[in-house]
Amino acid sequence: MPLTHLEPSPEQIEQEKVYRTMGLTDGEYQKVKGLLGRRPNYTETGLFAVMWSEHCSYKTSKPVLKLFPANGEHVLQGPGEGAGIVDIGDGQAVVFKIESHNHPSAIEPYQGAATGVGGIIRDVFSMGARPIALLDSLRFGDLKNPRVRYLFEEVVSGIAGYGNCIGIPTVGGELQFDSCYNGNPLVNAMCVGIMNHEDIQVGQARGIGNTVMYVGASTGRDGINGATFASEEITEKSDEKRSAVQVGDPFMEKLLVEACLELTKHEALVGIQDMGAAGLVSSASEMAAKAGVGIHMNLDLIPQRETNMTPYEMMLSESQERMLIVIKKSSEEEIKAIFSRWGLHAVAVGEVIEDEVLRLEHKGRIVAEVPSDALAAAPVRHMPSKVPAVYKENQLAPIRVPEIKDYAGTIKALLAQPSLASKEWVTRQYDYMVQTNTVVSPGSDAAVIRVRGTKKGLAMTTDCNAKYLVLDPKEGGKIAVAEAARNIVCSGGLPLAITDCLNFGSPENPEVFWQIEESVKGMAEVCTALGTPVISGNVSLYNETDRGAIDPTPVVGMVGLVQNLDHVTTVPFKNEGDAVYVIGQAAPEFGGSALQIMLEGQASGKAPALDLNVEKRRQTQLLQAIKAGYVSSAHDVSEGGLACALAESVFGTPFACDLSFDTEPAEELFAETQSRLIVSVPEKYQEAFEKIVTDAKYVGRVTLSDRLQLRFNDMTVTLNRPELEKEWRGALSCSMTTEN
Amino acid sequence: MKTAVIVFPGSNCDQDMYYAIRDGLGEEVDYVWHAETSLDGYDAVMIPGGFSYGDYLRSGAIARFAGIMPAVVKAAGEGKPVLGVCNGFQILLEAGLLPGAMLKNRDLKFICDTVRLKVENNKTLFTSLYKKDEIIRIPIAHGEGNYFCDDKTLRSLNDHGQIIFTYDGENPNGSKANIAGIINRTGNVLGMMPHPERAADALLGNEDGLRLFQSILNHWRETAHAAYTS
Amino acid sequence: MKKVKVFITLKESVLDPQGQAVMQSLHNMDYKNVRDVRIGKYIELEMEDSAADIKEQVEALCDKLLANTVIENYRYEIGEEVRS
Amino acid sequence: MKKVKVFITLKESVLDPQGQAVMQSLHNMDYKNVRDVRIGKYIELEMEDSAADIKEQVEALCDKLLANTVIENYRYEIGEEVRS
Ligand SMILES: Nc1ncnc2c1ncn2[C@@H]1O[C@H](COP(=O)(O)OP(=O)(O)O)[C@@H](O)[C@H]1O
Ligand SMILES: [Mg+2]
Repeated sequence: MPLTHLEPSPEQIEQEKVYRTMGLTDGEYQKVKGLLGRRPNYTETGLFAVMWSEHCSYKTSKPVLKLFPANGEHVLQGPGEGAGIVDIGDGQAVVFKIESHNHPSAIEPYQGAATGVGGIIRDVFSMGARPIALLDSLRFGDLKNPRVRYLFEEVVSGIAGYGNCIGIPTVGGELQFDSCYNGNPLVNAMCVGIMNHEDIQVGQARGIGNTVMYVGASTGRDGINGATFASEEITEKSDEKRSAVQVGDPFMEKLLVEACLELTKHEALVGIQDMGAAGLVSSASEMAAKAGVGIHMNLDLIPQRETNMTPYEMMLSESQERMLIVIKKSSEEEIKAIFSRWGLHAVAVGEVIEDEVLRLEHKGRIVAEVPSDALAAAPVRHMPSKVPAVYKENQLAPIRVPEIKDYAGTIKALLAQPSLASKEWVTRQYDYMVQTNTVVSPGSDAAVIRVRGTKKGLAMTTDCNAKYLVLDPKEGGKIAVAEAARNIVCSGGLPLAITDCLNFGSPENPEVFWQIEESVKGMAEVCTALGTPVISGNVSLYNETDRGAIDPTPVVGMVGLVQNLDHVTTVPFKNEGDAVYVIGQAAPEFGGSALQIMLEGQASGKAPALDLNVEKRRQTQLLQAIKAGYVSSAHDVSEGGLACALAESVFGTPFACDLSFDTEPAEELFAETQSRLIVSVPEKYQEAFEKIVTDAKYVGRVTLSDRLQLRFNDMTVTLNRPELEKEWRGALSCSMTTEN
Repeated sequence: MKTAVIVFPGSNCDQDMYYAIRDGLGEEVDYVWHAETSLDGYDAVMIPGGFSYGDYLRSGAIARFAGIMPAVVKAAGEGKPVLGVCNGFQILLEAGLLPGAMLKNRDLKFICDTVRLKVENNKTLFTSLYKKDEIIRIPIAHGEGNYFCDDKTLRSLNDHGQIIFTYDGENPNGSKANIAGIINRTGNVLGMMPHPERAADALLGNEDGLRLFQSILNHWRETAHAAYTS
Repeated sequence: MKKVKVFITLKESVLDPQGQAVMQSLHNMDYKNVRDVRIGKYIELEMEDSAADIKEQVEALCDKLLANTVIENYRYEIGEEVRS
Repeated sequence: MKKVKVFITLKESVLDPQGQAVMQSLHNMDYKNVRDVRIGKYIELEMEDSAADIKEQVEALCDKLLANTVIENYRYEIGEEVRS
């Protein structure tokens, strides 16, 4: 016997306000009642509660997301489907999306991260694309805290465990540490896939009478209410919600990928969507709503892992590795055969109907019937926003140049900061080579994956420096997009489009909502200017702990097209004697810089300013020079300023450099002025290079040496490469093994 | 030379192996599904890396019961070259085609890196194009590559020149006697944790693994080919 | 010296992909009468008798380290062990 | 229906890196009286009574699949289970 008789009655739900515990507000409940023309029963209330949660409905972020440019001539699919699609020529397209799994990872870090990877992969192959790469953008608290070390270690193994097993290389990402993420790590995973135009699939349930099939793992009680959970703040009580954590099975997903890609070549396939957050409810109602039809589903036919599951539990379960497909009537057997070859079951569970409702049958009774578009149309919430006082203070703060006595020591200390140190401790755990297409592995500005059978490559990166956003969300948002594009260009690619993951605190806090608005405005402005539309994304709000909201962290995932793999350029210096150029002049901009954080413990003052015209000009010119074959190495100047960028250019090589500057050393080396780049050029191309890249300034040469010489007017900074490199490489593993 | 690349549910280096043979070596190659039962007509058999059956229970433990495995055993018995890489090596161990067993890496973490290998024995059909004691660079990517065998087995491996590759310098996973790859007594079944198929394409910056495939081809041209066609 | 045995199992509602794969394989091997397989951990500890209550201590270290109580349950047995 | 419990442990001659790591962490957490930790597997099977001798069958499936006898030992217990 299912436990439905224990469920509260429609009257009780209204009178005792049971809907509140399920996540609906009084107003929303009334709206549901109005839509149905009656009181919803328990199952129906549950359907609305999850579908109208922030996580599924974007009800508070929708008005802001409208600001993003979503169109471009090369965009084949913008936001709204599992993932966005961009044309890359020759009838091929690249598909990508980023998604957060912050809250599950805070509770059960291994499975939380693993299922995050699994979910984003499903978004990509459900479009008909073969997943070719993963990236992970991670934020953790202070590594001195043992719980943080545990979260970090487990999240990384969870990502590795899933990605390695399924055989998709994890080729890039980010890793930052700050105490604002102590109880609330950010775990954002991005997946990139590739496909032919003719194979593009959509999550639509077209064709009255067509069959709805369920494929993949069976349904259990795991993750019930996961979607509402993701939209709440983490409190001590979260421990009690343990069933909200799902366990992933990458082996099952590997079989699903292969079977579904076979399926997408089959003419009987009408629509396909993964069961992500809010499982069956969201996939069924979204597929129906998008096609303007309804779905009748018989829940007795749903493969179940546990006994006595109620309709509520089945519809809301977030068991992993499941897909919902719609196929042409009477082709069930052919479809079953495809799945059974991979050891998977495909089960017919319903059909497409004319009435625009989601109708659920269970044990011979209709247990829920709701308009399909009502579930997908949560009432939008317009939140008030307010400029924080601290923002105004920071804007007015006078410019301060930190006083530095020991330059070499400061550089060494910076390179040992966990956020700046080598990420090898992490990337070594990821199989970044499987599929044998990884032309540029983790460690350079962007990873590059070859498109097999062509001369083309795809460059990809994720970026966001939250410290700038703390000071100025708009400028910081601009920088996040610009930096991603810079990373793509340095690698030899033309930026195509972005996906974004908006990680913020509670939107009910007007100051947080202001941060969201401002950063989206900033990001949108740069996307428009650079011609890189937003083709997909994800919003993760309520990233708060008892100590307050996290720093605003809108992560940008960007993909660029490398027209010819000959253009691929990486960070390290390549030849002794190459000329070194710095593109762009430093200004005394230290607000939010790595130096300021290291010396003062927090960000203050003004964030660096981004001049879009300058940014665009430099990117265009550098890419032109790279394509002409004039550039040996390229690297953008970001966190830690020129000093860190130079160090990264010599690590892993036998080289150093001898450079002369006529500028102020603190500014030159540590300011985080935007749109700066460091490039090395063979002597024979210097003249040609200088003609193209008008802002490039020659500063010296690459030397075959262990010692870097940085000469200023009245002093010389000498750095020992092996010593710095040891510090930089060892810092992260050292913080992980310290006993406290 | 016609090569079979076995595909198990969960294999994920099958395509890499396929491309190394088709594009790197320029020879004919087919995928062979785990449920098949014959390898007749193939001159060499490759068991690729990945996570067959999710690597659940123990890596390779479940794959060893797949329908194709009797045919692999038969091919090995006929003296055809059989190469197991990474998960393929683990499967060969579980199937008893090679001695020993695989444990979790010493540091309990998955390791992806390019390591230096020493060619301990170049008098095999897989290594004839390498020099003895040559140091080559080959990628590794595994969580369970910590090779174990008892001392008696180790002595026997040593005595019969069955240790083919060892890790040069730091041992990444704690494997016994730095073992990275071993061969069977008759010299036609090689298991190795490192991935030669990932080092068979100039575009990816490393072709040290290609010579292993070329050695197999040479051997086939010199011996098996003649025998089969006569 | 006490010998402690800890048995860690996945909570009932938690998916056990490993157990599922093993069961599938047993079926393929024609052990069709196997109905369910669940795979957990078995940990043997040797502990010196200490002042503290050993039961309490075992529970503490299971909760803190050995088991992941978000998804796992544990049981334990404490036995005497005579050492040569 | 029988409930079978299988305990799989690494042979003594085989180093157990996982056990070592757990012991190290326990020491770091100040459980200094833990002398040794060995980590193995605990497998629960539900088996229908069949014509064949169940003991023989359990041993066969342990030998063939559940344990790798190059590195592991196993023990098992067969218990009755009453099902509702
Ligand atoms: N969590 C991670 N997973 C995979 N790769 C990472 C991760 N964190 C950093 N990396 C890689 O390390 C390199 C340096 O990262 P980062 O310091 O963020 O570079 P940048 O400042 O140029 O964006 C990049 O190649 C990046 O992809
Ligand atoms: Mg980056």
